[in-house]
Amino acid sequence: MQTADNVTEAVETENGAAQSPSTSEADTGSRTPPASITTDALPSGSATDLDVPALPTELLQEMYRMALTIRLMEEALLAAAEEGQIGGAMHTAIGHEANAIGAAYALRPGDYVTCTYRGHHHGLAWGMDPGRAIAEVMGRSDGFAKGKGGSMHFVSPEHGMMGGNGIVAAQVPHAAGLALASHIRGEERVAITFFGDGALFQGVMHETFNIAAKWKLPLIFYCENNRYSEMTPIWRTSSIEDIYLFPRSYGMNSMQIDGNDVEVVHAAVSQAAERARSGLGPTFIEGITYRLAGHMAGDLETYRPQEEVEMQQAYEPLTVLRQKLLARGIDEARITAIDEEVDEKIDEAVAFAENSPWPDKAETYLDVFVVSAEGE
Amino acid sequence: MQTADNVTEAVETENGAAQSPSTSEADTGSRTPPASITTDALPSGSATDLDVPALPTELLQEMYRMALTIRLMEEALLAAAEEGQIGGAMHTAIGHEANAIGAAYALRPGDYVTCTYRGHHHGLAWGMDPGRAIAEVMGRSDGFAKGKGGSMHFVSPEHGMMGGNGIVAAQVPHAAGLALASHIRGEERVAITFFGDGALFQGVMHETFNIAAKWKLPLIFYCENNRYSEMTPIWRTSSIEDIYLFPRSYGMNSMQIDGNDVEVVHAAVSQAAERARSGLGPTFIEGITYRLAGHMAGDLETYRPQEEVEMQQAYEPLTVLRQKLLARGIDEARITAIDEEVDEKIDEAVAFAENSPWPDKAETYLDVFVVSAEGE
Amino acid sequence: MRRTTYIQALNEALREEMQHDENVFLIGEDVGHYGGLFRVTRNLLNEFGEKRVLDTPISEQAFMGMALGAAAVGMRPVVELMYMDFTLVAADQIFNQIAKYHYMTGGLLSVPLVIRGQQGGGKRYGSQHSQSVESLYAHFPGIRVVAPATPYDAKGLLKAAIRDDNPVAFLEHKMLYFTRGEAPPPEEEYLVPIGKADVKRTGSDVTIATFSYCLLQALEAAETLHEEHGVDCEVVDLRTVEPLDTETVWESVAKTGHLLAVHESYANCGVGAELVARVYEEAPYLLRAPARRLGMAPVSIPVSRVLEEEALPWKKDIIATVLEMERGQKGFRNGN
Amino acid sequence: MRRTTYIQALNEALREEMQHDENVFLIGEDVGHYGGLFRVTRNLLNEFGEKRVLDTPISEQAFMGMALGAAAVGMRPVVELMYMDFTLVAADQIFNQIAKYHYMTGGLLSVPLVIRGQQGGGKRYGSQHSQSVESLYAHFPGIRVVAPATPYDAKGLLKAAIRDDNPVAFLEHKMLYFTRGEAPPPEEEYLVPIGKADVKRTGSDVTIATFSYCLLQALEAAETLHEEHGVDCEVVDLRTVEPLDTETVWESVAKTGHLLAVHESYANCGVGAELVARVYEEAPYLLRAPARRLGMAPVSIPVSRVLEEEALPWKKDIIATVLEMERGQKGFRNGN
Ligand SMILES: Cc1ncc(C[n+]2csc(CCOP(=O)(O)OP(=O)(O)O)c2C)c(N)n1
Ligand SMILES: Cc1ncc(C[n+]2csc(CCOP(=O)(O)OP(=O)(O)O)c2C)c(N)n1
Ligand SMILES: [Mg+2]
Ligand SMILES: [Mg+2]
Repeated sequence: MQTADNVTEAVETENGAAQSPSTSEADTGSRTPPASITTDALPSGSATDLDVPALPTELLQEMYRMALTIRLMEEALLAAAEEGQIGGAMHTAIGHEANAIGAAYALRPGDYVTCTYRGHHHGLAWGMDPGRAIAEVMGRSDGFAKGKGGSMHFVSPEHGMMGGNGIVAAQVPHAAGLALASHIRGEERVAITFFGDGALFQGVMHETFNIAAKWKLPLIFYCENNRYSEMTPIWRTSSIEDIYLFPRSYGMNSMQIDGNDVEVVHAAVSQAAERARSGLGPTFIEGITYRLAGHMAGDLETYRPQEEVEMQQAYEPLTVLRQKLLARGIDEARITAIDEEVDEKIDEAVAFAENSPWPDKAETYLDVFVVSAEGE
Repeated sequence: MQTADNVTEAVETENGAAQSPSTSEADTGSRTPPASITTDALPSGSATDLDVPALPTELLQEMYRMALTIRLMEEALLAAAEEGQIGGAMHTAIGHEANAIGAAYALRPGDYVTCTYRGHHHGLAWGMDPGRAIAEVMGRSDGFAKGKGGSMHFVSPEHGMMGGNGIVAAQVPHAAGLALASHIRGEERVAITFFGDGALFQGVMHETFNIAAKWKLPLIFYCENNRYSEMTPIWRTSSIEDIYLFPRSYGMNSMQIDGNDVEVVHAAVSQAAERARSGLGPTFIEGITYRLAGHMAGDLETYRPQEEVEMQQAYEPLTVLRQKLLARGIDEARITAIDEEVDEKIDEAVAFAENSPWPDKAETYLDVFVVSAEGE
Repeated sequence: MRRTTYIQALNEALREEMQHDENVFLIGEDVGHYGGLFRVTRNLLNEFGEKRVLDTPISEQAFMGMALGAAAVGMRPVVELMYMDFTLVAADQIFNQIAKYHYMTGGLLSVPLVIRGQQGGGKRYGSQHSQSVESLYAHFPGIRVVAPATPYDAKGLLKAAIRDDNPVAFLEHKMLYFTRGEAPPPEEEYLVPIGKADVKRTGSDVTIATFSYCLLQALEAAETLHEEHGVDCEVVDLRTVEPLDTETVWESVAKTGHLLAVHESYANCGVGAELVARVYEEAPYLLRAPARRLGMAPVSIPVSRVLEEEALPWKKDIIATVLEMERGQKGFRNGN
Repeated sequence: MRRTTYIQALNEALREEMQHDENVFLIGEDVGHYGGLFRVTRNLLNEFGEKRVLDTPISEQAFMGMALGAAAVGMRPVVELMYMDFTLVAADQIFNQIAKYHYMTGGLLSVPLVIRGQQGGGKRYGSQHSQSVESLYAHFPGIRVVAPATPYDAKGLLKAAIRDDNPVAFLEHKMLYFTRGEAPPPEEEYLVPIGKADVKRTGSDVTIATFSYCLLQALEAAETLHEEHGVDCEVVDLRTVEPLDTETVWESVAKTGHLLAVHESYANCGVGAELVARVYEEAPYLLRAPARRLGMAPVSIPVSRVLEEEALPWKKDIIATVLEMERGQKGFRNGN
């Protein structure tokens, strides 16, 4: 039987699961991975005839600032998690930034977004304040949800952010419902929902494909295909290589794009939003991307070779954005100035969060039910 | 508040739901049905290059006998339901017979089958005794499941019948599990699972498509597309017209066939079984068929024009089988002899069921858990 | 007051609320063109059009999740589950999402929606179409649970449920659909408040706390107990299962000294056990004998008439349990 | 006896049963190549190969249903749910199918399978990754529910669960995974029977009936209560939640006269309420004061450390409740 000591040990092993030592080698299954994952940013079938207009340099600079803000916040969060300031499962978006940013800038105020447990980048791209976001992840009272939702449930209705979710694919029908509300009310709003490659194998995703396609809902399905679901590569669980082909069977407009390039993402989401607003129904976008950090804080990443991660550095959103800026004549000095500005901003955000008071214990019992006069 | 009288009234209105008067006209939705459903047995896209060998006349005769056995049993059950001998939701397979029969004769002893609440035809085609089947539907002790499962849960492991199901699509992963057992054990058994057109919109169906295709399970997905889900036509809920295209997106072998023709069904299932046994994985078969009776006993069928039902009489399995027999030189007299023989058999089966004792009350409490010595 | 059926009362409630608030819409299988398998939504498509009465494919997870999404921006979806057993198909959306959404978002979003449909045994529908789910719903915080027994209460509570800013599970019972009762005509609008029990029969010896179809069974049992055994039961119709109106129940127990909770969901970890646990937490001094509960036998609800009857916790069992309570105790009766 | 961790004990149990019976196979997300998110299935793919350790896509409904199918023909699947919260995603397959299959088929088929995974709070995983589901599982007849607290019990019960001819929900707790305890070495095989409670601390004043991680909390609470308040608790580890070993509990209550049931699933319609209801049905005469229960507060389990702590029914609450029971009663203490 355990002694009190053991109990304490267990209590203190935050993120113990992911930190426990691993013996498995990188995948050595009988089936082999497709070449694309180790040789290129995009699988073979990814060419798309999408027309990608150049975005104004000013906007690219803003996007770079946002991408860096996300990146640095994620890094700050990882550090805080290591210190034990953050518990649970915290999934960072390092490497995913362009998907959120390209989409956010392509949509309008009033549009809706839902996302997954990996939703920090969407939150920030949609305008949520990093200080309050970090406070939320740390469970402080200044968090958007007063520390109740945490990392997996980013939410801010004033920014159109209608919620992250801890259950794979559960947020997808929520976005369809938001699109339905817009449809019933005759509004121009569209909804976009983000999910991972693994979400394609949750049944509710397919149920929603069919309804959205049939009812021509103003909805954008955005898959951030980072080629892994937790520690399992997508090629080991998917019956086909190119995910964007699934929604095609519902008669849905569907494309595979480079999710690491903000201009490409922006173009794809703009096109999809236009279709949606003009009553042509939903679009599916598969953004090929890569998660540079672990699945969640504490992940030792024993399931993938380090070279794979390194190879991906050449294609990752910040690198791509920096190249774009340089090509547009923005010089290193200007970029460094942005870097310093963002760095400072995140330091401040962390300080804000760390100084945010813990919620009052009484808060535990609030928000279970809406307290209202109506109906009673 | 109710009086005791009202309570009694409610108790006695068996199948009250379906029998309650209807005011809705046949569908008058803003969208119109595809022409195929009112003009032909098969939707336009149904041509298939399946090679359909002629079956021996002897076998066709046996199939006719089976089809009639099913038909007459269903009619007897409808009559019994009207008398109040059967409660709950009883779904007959009138018009669906060929799907089950063609498949059953194409498979081997030792293969597995799972089906839906509409599973009487599978049960009989797989060899279950009509007397005990009727007893089950009536809740008598001689039923296969001692009257516990009833109409929606036909089961007889000795015949490979591993269970009907009251939940749309729930039986589909069960068959995948049976196929998996065969796969793990290195056996030659295949599993077939039957479901309706409406089941394509339950998420678990798609989850199972992916796993079965990825693992190359020896599994046959058989969709009996009768063009309705309860009272709603499939064209009103499906984003595409041809259901067999969905599984194609999983890289699965998939075909659309005439489900009312036993020879076509036999050929399709034989081919699928051969593929499955030789390790080529699952096949999806969409058998186009039509339900000539209501969705369930008591259905007033206000949701479809009577002409539609009448038009379908020309294509229904018994008609088709009779034509085949006549073409093979089996004369009317011989057919009539079979008819009489089957008629008598069903009379006997009904009598057997009606004479079967009610289960003992103590039976209520049995079969919740397996009582066994092992492990304890 | 005129007499109306339970189904008619529900249909009126839906119509009135759809007229009252354009955010109300109906979604589910066969609810539109056909008017619902049990005809509860009959004619509403004609009156309100295809944007407000939505026929779905058989995709409970998706349309339940869509209801959440629409409700989060102020729509008021009324979702029909054809059988409440299908709760289990959409369980993630109902219990991991809808019940928690207000809380997880720190109160930023609320999801005012109603999940309604019929449940229960008595018509030989078997294991997967006869379950009662009130205890399941009550176990998860964040969702109100209502289960009226009369047409009057059904109408008033459905209207209140639609207006409530919280998700509400509205549980009908297949045995109640064709029952009739008094209710004011449509022009006399009324609501029945969620969370208020109603004493449907006064009595002095035992308090039977119940709801939904079991209420009718309890009332019949009370008659028999009175006539044949001289035991006088007070029958409290809880009407709402979450929150429980324990105040009204304890008031009754203060009089009778005896409590029997009855429901059709499984006894094990059921609402009856909850009521027993609460009376010992909150008001044990009121009891003159152990509180009891009665629920469905722990079996998967068989089809066969004789077996289903045996499993159901109805009149016969209520009478037997009350008599057992009586036998266990001298001076059981307060009255006569 | 050597000391081992809870995770190691589980891993050994799986390995031994896979060696013992070739029908046993593992299925779930990340269970194969990675060895399980919490490393419970570590190295088993290497030892038993890809046909017996199956990495699935994120398709809980499908692989749960597949487990049923395979079990129906004599395989013995052990299904891992990465978090037991995902029970709700596969709820139809678990409660409408697996729990009912033996019954619905009139006993013709049985589905010997184990659904295992970790659950519970204490690590700030929030609303959808911290729930305890034992009361949910126990509500539905047809499925056994086991929730061991020590490595010894975990190993013996997992082996018993795999050999049981019924479906078994095997509930681990994330706070237990790295705890250590004594267990015989692998060569000394043992099983712990399902359905037998175990007195983990003897005492004279109050019986605390609990299981899983709450057991450790109860043991700590008992120490504090003893040292600081002179109250001597007997702590009964139920180990199995379905069926409940009420015999052992009543035996203890016969001695103490007081019962407190503690668990981490929601109090409302929970196992604690069930135990309270049963003691009043079966052995009310043993009690010298009202039986009580304690469970998770009725909130959706917040992420914030301070809020989560407040919601959990742990040591502090156990102590407070026992002291409340004491205050309510003269002559509370049997001993000293
Ligand atoms: C229904 C459900 N099953 C399993 C999990 C555990 N889980 C969390 S994230 C994850 C992987 C998801 O992969 P993917 O969809 O590719 O998204 P990514 O994490 O790669 O962004 C899994 C299995 C979950 N949260 N919900
Ligand atoms: C999950 C679930 N949702 C709804 C139902 C109610 N229901 C029973 S049969 C049926 C229609 C099924 O249609 P289809 O799959 O086309 O099969 P058919 O009845 O036409 O043979 C429905 C909606 C159910 N049994 N299960
Ligand atoms: Mg991924
Ligand atoms: Mg159909």
